[in-house]
Amino acid sequence: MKKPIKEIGVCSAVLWVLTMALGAGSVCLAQDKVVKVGNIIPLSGPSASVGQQGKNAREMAVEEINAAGGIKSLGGAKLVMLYTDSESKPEKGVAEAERFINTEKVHVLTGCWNSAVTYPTTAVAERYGIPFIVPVSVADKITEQGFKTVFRIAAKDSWWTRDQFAFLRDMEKEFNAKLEKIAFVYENGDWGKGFAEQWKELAKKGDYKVVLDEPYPSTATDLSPIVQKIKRANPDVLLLVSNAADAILLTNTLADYRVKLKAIIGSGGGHADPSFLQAAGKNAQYLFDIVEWETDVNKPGAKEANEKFKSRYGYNLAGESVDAYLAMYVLADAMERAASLDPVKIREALATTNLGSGRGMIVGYDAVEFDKTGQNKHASLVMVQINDIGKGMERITVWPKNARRAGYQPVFPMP
Amino acid sequence: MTRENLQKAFLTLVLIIVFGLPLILRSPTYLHILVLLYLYAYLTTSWNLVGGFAGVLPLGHAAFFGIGAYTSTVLYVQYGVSPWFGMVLGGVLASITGVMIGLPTFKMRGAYFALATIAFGEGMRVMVENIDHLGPFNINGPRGLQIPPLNVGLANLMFTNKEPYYYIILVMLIAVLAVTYFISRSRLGYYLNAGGEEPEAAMSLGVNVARCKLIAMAMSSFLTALAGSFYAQFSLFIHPKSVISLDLSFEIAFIALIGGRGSIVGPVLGALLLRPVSDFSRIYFGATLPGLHLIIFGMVLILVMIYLPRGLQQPLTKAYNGLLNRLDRRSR
Amino acid sequence: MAILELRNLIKAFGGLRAVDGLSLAIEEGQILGLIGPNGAGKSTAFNCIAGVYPPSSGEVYFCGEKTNNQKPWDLCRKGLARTFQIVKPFASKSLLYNVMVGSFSRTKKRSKAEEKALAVLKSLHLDVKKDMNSGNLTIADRKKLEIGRALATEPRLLLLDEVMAGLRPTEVDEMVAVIRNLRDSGITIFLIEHIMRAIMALSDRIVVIHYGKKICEGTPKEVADDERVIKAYLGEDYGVS
Amino acid sequence: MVFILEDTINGILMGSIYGLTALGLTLIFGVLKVINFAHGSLLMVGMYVAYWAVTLSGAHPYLTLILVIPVMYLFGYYLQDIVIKPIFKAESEVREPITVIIVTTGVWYVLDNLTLLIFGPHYRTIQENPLRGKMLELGGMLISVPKLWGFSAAVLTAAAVYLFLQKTSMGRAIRATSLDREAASLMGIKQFKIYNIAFGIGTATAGIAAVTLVPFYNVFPTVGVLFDIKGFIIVVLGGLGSIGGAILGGMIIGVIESVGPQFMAATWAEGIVYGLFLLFLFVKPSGLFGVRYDW
Repeated sequence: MKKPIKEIGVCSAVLWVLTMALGAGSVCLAQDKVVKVGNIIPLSGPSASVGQQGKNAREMAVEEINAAGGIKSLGGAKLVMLYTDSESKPEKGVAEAERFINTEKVHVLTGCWNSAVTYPTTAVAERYGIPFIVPVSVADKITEQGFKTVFRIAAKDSWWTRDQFAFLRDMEKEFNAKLEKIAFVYENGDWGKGFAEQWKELAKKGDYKVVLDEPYPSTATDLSPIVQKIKRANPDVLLLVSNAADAILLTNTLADYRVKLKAIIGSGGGHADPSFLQAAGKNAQYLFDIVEWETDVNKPGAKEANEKFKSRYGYNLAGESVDAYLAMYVLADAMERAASLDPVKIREALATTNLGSGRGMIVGYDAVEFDKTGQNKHASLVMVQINDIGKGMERITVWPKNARRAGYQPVFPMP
Repeated sequence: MTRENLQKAFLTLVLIIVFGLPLILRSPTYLHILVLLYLYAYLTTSWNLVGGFAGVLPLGHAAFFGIGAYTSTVLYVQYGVSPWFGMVLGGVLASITGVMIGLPTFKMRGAYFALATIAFGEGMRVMVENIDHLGPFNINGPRGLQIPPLNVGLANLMFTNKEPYYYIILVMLIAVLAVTYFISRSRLGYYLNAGGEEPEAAMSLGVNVARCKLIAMAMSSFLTALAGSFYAQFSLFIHPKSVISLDLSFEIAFIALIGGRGSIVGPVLGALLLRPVSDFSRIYFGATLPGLHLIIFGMVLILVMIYLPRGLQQPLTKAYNGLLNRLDRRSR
Repeated sequence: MAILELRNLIKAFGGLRAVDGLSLAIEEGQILGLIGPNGAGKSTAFNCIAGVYPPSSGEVYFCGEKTNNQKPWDLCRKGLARTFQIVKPFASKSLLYNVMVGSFSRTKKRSKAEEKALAVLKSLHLDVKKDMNSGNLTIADRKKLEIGRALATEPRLLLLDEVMAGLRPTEVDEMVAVIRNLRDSGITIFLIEHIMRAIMALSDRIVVIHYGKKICEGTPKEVADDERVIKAYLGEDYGVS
Repeated sequence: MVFILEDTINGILMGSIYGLTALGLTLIFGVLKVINFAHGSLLMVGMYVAYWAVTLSGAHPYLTLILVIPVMYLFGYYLQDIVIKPIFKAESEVREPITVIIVTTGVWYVLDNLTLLIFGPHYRTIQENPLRGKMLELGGMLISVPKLWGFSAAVLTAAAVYLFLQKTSMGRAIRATSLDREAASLMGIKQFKIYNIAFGIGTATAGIAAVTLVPFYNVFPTVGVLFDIKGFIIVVLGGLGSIGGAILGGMIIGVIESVGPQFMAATWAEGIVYGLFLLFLFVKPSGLFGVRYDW
């Protein structure tokens, strides 16, 4: 009975061959001076749609930056993009971060959209001291871990929820309508739970009556039970956090069951997905959605950037993709000032960012500047309404009032 | 040299290589990949006690992995208890759960058992996603738990380098391989195999099939949970969708079947093929065309199963035997 | 004392009584044959005795102990072993492995189990094939292997369920010799068989059942002359096959 | 009370569609004795076929059945013939070849990601179709018309498959193979041909389910996964291999999903489904209509 020993022998033989192969692969090639950027985003699986948008936006930005001469302080060094698929799985994200840092020797990391992937990957970057730019991943916690190398472009979720309520208050004032009963419906994940926790606080402060607080699995195949619950709770305002598939299903089902509400407010994500408008169509009319950016933003260059993006990829820029686009310009700006590929210098440059102009600054606010935690201080949000004003359903900025599209009168409450 | 000495020499050589590897392979990337490879080999070997020897197909082992990960993490983060202790406690809890779930399910045949264990694993995930606080313990529902990377050291099973993790999981893997080796030669091993293949015949030969399977399940779930705690300390972040996922349960079963179910080296061989395929196809193709790497992974599963339905273990064992024979003959 | 006694054993599946009030007894050291047409309930009776399922009513006594609800593995340890009508080898394993599963019921030690198994294989002249995969055996060898596995559990009573079905005449003769040897070594044997030549030659007494009921019992000669038996077997000509 | 009734009706309608998605799974299991993990992906393929058929032709969704059924049948037929059959041949002595599970999972990965590669990650719905958003008002209750159609399709399909298996000679050959494949092949039934046909029919029913879903549901590459696990639970609940059991099992799941959330969070209702499923397995492992010991 010597067989098991034999078997162990077999396995070791294979192990040996494999490690040899691995060793050969790890030899690094000398290269010209470039800035290597590792991007960890979901390119397959349930979040593939957002990942693709982010990838396209990054690509467009980097092309522009490189075409304009790259990083001049580094002798015109080009930005080189490396992408990898996280599949929305934390363990894949971590493995890829390790690889990007140790094997590909990237100078900067960006990603990862899913907060669950962003947490552990930023921890990896922090350990190696590699700067990590987070375009979108809204959980407050990401910039509150005490990490020195994490910089977030997007607003954090406490700002999103704060602005949703501020918007509501402003609209009530403007249209002289008092809304009282409020319902929360959100995907049962990190993102939805994070929003819901803060909504609860804000509703208490704002003196709203919470009539429904309902998480749902975003893998649900039938949302009519949820819609029935909403209908029976009879709220004035419905606040939503949804991924794309469920946002579409929920919107259609709400229409099917003729649920009458005074306002529906989304939280970006699924509601901002380019597929959403196409798939929900008329049913999405009058829906409000909070986003970082909208095509009608009154900013020089925004329209051109969107035209270019749309002609290349077939759909509009959205909050997620604009943050990714901007992130590349923030990076380029920091590199220019750092004039070095040393991660410490890059980090310092990022920390002192004050980017107020340039091609990337197509966002509604005035500048990108990071606070001590690495959060973009000025990040602000706008509220859009989906409506048809003659050119099919489109997203129209309505709030803050100074950003409202000229000539548009928001429909509030919903008829 | 005799055949036996040749084998001993070979085994020693392998041990020297795997223990010496971190000295040559300095890159944390590859150490990271290897740690995960060993982890999966370990998990699959543990799974093999039930899925291989006892002849059933459990597809819910992620639940035990999750129990291990959550137990040690909750105890460490909230009470400062050493993860080593949490690891053992998680193992015991998983063991109890394993027996409880095994009691009714082992009566079932093939497909039912597989589906029941899927439901068990998924049910466990849904539970964890729905519970924020379990008594005094904060398990944080769908948001997962983070382990702050403070207090590095062996006592806390937390290190800044990959090497300690590498050696710990390597020792765990060798230990679990040794356990399987001894079980396969013991009465329990014989009984498990017999009960898995022909339960009625086994019973008539004095084998209490159900009890043997339960013992195997208890061991398997215990060992699986240990790996869960290790993983939590290695990745410092756990959440239900990653540690109690159907994907994980499936991947363990894939590795076992690709490597060769019920053989001792099978899990290791399976991990040696599938992990690199999964990692390197993602690295090389993940960004070029979306999903291409998963197509490759799927194709590998299909092709290996079509051409080697008994797993990689069969031809490789044969080749290895041939090699030994030739060396043996030449030395005489 | 009877080593095995059935008292009014009934086993019903739904409305169908597969075994219907069967009583019989086997003395230690005897060979008892159980015959009857297909579907007469022979294998069901075996399954009740061996603990595969509990009888619907009636009693089973093994070595003077009532064993109605005992499990097969407990009965095995008490000295009851059996073979299956459709052989059930552990097909992916070697012969030695198969027999060792049986011998492990008497020892925990691997070396002892192996020693015992080799002895059993040798007694059945299977020792040369000990490393073969049992799935690749001929039908005769598979049947022998079944007996070998059962023997390795050191039984006092051996239930043999059609161990000669499908064998060639020379193989039947060999098997008859094997069974005689077993009896000579002190094992009581209870066998179901269709091959009349063999059962007539082997049995001390024969029980005939039909539709689960005993219709006749006696020495081979008495049974062969019984009219009811001939009727039950209508068309089946004993002695041939 | 009217609420409960309304939810129950919705549950039954949606559940029957779940049952329809699981019908092929149970049929394939009944005949081939293997769990087809690619079934959700076959449903997804069916949805894409139906989506494009409706979008390009502008026809009533149910009219596309003329196209979807044969296309899916052939797809299933050749998938089994080319990919799965070799496993059966290699593992001919094994009763439930577990390796097939791995192969079907491989097919699942390949199909889902091939779709992602070809059609991109977008979510699609058919905007203009005569069923979209139609609701039936009945005594204060709202009942979804597309789901009603789906319900009818599910019941009719189940009945048709049942009759096919009972009344036609091909159906009898399939049943004979499912009971005992050796005996059937001795009687001159070509085992693998039957497997191809059974797989084809199973895939075609997934196509019908796809057509019922397309008028009110999104189409995207990973849509099959959402229905996969549900399908497994349904077939076990109904009894593996039982046609009527699949529809009934689907309805049970549908009702729990629909009524449950009115008393608890929807996420818990999901947990209840698993709990009930496990409970059922322990109490009556053969399912509602399953045969006790055969499978």
